[in-house]
Amino acid sequence: MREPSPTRLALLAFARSGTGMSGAIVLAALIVLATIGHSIAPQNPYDLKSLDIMDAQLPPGSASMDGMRFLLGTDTLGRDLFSAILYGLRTSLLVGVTSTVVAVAIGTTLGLIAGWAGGFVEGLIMRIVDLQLSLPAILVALVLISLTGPGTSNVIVALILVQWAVYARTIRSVVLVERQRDYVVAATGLSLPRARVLFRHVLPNCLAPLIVLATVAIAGAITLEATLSFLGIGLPVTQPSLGLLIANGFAYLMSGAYWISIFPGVVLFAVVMSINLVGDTLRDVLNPRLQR
Amino acid sequence: MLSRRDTLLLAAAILAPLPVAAQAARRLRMGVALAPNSIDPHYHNTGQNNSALRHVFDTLCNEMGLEEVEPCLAESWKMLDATTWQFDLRKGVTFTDGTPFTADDVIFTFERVPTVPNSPGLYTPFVKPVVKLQAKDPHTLIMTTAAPYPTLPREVAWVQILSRKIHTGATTDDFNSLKVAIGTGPYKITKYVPGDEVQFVRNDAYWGRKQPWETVQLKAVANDSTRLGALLAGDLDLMFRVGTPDLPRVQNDPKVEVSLSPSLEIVYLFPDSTRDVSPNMTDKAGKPLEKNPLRDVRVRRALSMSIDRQAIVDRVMQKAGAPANQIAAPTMEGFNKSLPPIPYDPVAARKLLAEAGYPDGWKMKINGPVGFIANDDKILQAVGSFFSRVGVETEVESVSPAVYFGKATAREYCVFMTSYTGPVAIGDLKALIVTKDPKTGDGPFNRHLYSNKQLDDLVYQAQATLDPVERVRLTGEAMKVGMDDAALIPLVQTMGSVATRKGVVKYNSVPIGWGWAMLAEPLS
Amino acid sequence: MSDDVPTLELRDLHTDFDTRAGVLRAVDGVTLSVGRGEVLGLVGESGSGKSVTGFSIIGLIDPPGRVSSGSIKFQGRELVGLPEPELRRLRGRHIAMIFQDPMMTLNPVLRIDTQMTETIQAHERVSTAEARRRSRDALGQVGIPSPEERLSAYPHQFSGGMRQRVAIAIALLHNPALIIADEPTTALDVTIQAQILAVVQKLASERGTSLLWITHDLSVVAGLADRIAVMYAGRIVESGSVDAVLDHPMHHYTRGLIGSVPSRNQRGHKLVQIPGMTPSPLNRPAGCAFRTRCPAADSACEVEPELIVPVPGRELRCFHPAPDALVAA
Amino acid sequence: MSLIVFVSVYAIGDPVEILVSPQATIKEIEQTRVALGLDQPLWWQYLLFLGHALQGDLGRSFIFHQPALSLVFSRFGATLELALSALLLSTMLGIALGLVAALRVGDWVGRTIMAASIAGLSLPTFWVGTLLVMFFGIWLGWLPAIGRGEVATFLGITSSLFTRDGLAHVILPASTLALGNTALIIRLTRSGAVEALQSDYVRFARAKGLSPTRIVGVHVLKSVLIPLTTIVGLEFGGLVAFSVVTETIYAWPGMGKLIVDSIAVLDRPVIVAYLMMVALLFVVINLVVDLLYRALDPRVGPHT
Repeated sequence: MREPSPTRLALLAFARSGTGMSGAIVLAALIVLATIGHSIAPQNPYDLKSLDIMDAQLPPGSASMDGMRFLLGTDTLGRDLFSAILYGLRTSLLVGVTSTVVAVAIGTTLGLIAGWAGGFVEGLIMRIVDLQLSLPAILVALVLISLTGPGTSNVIVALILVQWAVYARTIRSVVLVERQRDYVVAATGLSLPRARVLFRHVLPNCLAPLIVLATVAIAGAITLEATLSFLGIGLPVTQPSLGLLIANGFAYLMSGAYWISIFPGVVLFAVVMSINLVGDTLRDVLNPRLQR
Repeated sequence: MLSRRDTLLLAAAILAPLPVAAQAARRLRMGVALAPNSIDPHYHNTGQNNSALRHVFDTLCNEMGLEEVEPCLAESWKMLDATTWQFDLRKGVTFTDGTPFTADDVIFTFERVPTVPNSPGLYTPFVKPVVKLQAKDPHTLIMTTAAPYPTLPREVAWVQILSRKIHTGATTDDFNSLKVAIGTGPYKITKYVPGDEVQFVRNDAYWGRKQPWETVQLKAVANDSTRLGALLAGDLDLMFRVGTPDLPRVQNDPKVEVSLSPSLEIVYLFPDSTRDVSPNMTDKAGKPLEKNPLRDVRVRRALSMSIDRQAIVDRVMQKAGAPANQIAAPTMEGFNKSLPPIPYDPVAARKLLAEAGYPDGWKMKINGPVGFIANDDKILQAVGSFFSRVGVETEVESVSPAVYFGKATAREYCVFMTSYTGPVAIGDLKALIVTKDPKTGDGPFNRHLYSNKQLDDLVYQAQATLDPVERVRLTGEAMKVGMDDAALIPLVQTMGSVATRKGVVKYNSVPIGWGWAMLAEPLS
Repeated sequence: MSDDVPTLELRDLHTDFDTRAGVLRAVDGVTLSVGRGEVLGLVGESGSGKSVTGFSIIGLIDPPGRVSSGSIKFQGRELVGLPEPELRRLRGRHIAMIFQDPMMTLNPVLRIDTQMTETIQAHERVSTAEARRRSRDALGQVGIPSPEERLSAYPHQFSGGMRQRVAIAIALLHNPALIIADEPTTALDVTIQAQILAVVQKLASERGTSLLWITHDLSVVAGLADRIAVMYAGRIVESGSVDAVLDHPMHHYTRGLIGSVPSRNQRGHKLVQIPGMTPSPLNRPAGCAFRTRCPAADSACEVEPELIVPVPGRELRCFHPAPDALVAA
Repeated sequence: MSLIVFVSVYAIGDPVEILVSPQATIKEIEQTRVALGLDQPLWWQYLLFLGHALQGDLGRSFIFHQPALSLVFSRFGATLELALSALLLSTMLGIALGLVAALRVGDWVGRTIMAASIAGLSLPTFWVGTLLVMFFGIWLGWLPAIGRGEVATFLGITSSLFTRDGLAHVILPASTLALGNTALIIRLTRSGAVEALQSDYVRFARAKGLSPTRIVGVHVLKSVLIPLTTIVGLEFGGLVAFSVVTETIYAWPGMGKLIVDSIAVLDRPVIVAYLMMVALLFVVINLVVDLLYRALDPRVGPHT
């Protein structure tokens, strides 16, 4: 009998994990919703033409002036929340995932290089990291937005700039420990190309902390985007993400118009929760040191 | 809205001594959105500074945003001829260190105003009309203007009076360290944390009405919800500016009293009617327009008519506002009462657009700030929605004020939204749509360089008219010219809101929106 | 305590692991005993259940594993079902354990003295100075040069052999009655291996400590153990004195094991290998677990063979013991 | 870095546009520009700044007319005490809960803690802050909703943490600030502890007869602390630099509130001074983290 490949084994282990699978199913469902959302939404909430201010703040289930049903109610501008959530979901996922993936890629590469190369290169990279970490996210976002106007891509770039340094630092600290381990010495001894040792040998050992950080960071990126929007320097107000919907509606929570904030909140929570569950399970099944 | 009779009553209330029984030791904690950024009363002309420092320093007269100004350190004033004014100063007034107040102190103050170094916003506009100051006797002051200047008392009302003896050579730093924070006002300052809070204690030697509050704290809480929360939690007695979303709730809260009062702030759109090609406008296919449609007055009127201002007030502003039909508030001198409301008529708007040659509209992006005016981003979205509904496919972009105003001035926008607050209608006109001219200094915020000879003439004629009735008529006429040409598209007038702990404090709001302990009365 | 009570006595021990795929029976009815001062070598391939047996004795089987039935008697005292605090009092003090990989058994972030004194202070109320003194002595006994200095070192400053010496020193701190050594020399060089073996042999015989030496390496036990028990697929298949079992193996598995050890007199010959692999505990063949790999297997082997005593002092679980061995015995 | 700020602020917009009052005429606007030195070309402004900076003068705030550095420094204490409280809170709570979650992995206690930690990460600070104010400040009225309490001086340090009133004031903002951090520490502690608990050295420690308290409290904790130091150090910097939202909500007179106000009005000298200060703080934190790391992890040699 042929031994199944490690990837296959990990996938099997993942499939056997109840929480991991339920997270993956919810996440998959949300991704599908985000993908097809634009075609099933009853309204285009990003199109000002379709909004009627007279429909503002209607509770769930109300009918609009022209007879359309608002399943989850409307916000302060008469935006259908159901449609807005479908659109916002896509925006939030796009922003969170894209920025985190790019930030992880940049941060990991630089962290590996810094930890591995040492000396001048390390010093240079780490000083840039320190510099980056001391620049407040708000300033970075503000500069970008002033240069190019508010927009999804600018928020993503801002989030990447804010995040990458954290990964670079973490990975470097792991590499510092890893590179003294026997297998690295062994691999180096075999005169394997440096890049190969770095990416094929050291990197996999950095995966566990990386996955923990990255899953946490996707959630963090989504909420940071919401905070930037809260401070008025995030996404365009006409194209609300889940975070912006929550931020907009939050003030109305106390006044009884709970639906403006609660429904997007529930969806955001589901997104973050499922990403984390999948991440946690992945970490457990991928970690060679944890296999029973 | 406050009538003239109310004004007089208010003035009486401020100046009249209170019954002795009510003078028990009390403290007042006020929450504001912004704290003063300096204790030097001539350093930076901003609403929060003028509000806060007026507790310590008096002015010759009080500007409340009403049709008349009120006496303060000057008991009365009269015009001796077209360019000469006599101010009769109050006797027996002393600074809190015992120095007596005389006419010479006013002269010193007017000399000091233009000399404050590194100021981000000098008070020079208010002293500039005066070319000569003369103390006839220690309590009579003669002011001479270069040209007839009928609104002079309104201008000098912004200048807080210092003492030649105390403040000669005093720097802004000396004020900020509280070393020379000495005035004739109803309170003395005891603590100042820049951008955060100011504390006052009552000036028991004050010349005017004895203040009911032993101590006053002015605390900056930038977030609307938190500020209200602090009031509900009992950490504040009084707060200014209730967030719109909270209005319906606190209006029903048994612990809180909310009062709304019309302010002097008018929110408006500024369309680019001067350039042949303006940015951010394309045809429906996305090709930049070669001809700027906003140059056609019919187009500007059509856009104005497409907006349901009442709906914006009701839905977006939770009724904390009123539709505006001109660039002035109804309480202001020079408000044109005969102008009709701008109708909401999308059908007529479409017809006008068709007449102007745009039956199918076009595409454009309009801009506004975020967090500069209450609900600014939402108002702009509503406007965008109304424009879109008459065929002008509108995209809305709201950005931080830090970014926004620079770009607006650089004319990177074809239509932008902002607001203006001023005490008299002629001031609004001069700031916004009178021809921008470095020589006169007028039109500083005329960002699209609107220029209308007829309007300019009326404004300058009004400015030199001594007869108040004629002056108001001319101003109103100028306003009509500007509005008929849709030079600006007025949207709404905002309302100021004050929340107090019910049964503890009562606040007498004034249109100009002062946040003064002097306007707060204890109820228990 | 009388001499005739064995230090350790296992009777029909079963240890199971509950997995998603079903119950995994790692130890399947093991019976063995270790006398006072005796060294028992428990031999078998990887996965035969010998390490699990060791961990079962010391009570370190974690969920989802559990000792499901059988008896473990230590100096006559039943350990199965003993509450955890009681077990803890025995561990480290009366029963010690040495692990396979010396690189992993010492906590890399704690100093040697911390890891030694805590062992003493877990069982006795002694001052830290006293505990440290005893730790230093123990290090000296296992042959670590300049023990006083080494006490303040961290594990990564030691070589593998030195670390295993430290682990042994820790095991010996309380003069335990029984040491379970789980392949303690496997990860070491042959020369280091010999040193370690010498140290253990010397100390154990000096102190009368019983040893349960778990290994897959017959050559290690050959020189060390008094008796040998051979384990296959969770069961003891053959046991007896070292000489008897090694010289005259009866079970075909034992023969296979011995045959696969390279030695000088077999040079030039092809090494004998046992065909096939140890069956997974999840699908062991019915009957004799070894029958799928056994040259002598026939239909009789489809029934589970009982443990028999073919000659005094030896036990065997086979229907077809090697004839020459029987004759020789 | 100061160059970045200069170019950035220049790119964002014109401070004068925001500072001028509605009554200003064109002349005042120009006067303001001259008074603040903004009429000069950018490169010249920067050279002037550098010249002064070499003498330790980072310029005066456009808004407050105070030396920018001393202005920032006067707010530093409040932020530091908020950040330290939050750090203490999140570290203690995070490690404790993380260890519990690791020990009870799989059962409801562990699951509840992990679910709560995810919730902690996914709730934006402005939500939590406002909710806490609503709940504890208004409904229950237990704790003050805004501001910093009375200060007292102890051992030459002036802080509100030395008074009862001050402590009462710091609880809500510190909890808000600590929330995300706590969740992160819980997760890192748990994953580290789970790994440690399955390691041979823990098994060996059990075989030595050590009590569970000692195993978890010494063997597991110490292995967990090492990777945690880096993160906690980083996060402390984050707490200081990004306490912006918390300070805004609670009207806490710290640097975060100052910087957000300063950015809003493009008060460049304050932004520069703030960034210098934070950069310095980060250098100090990094140093401390490196030292701690070295003290905790014997495997990291002195040369790395």
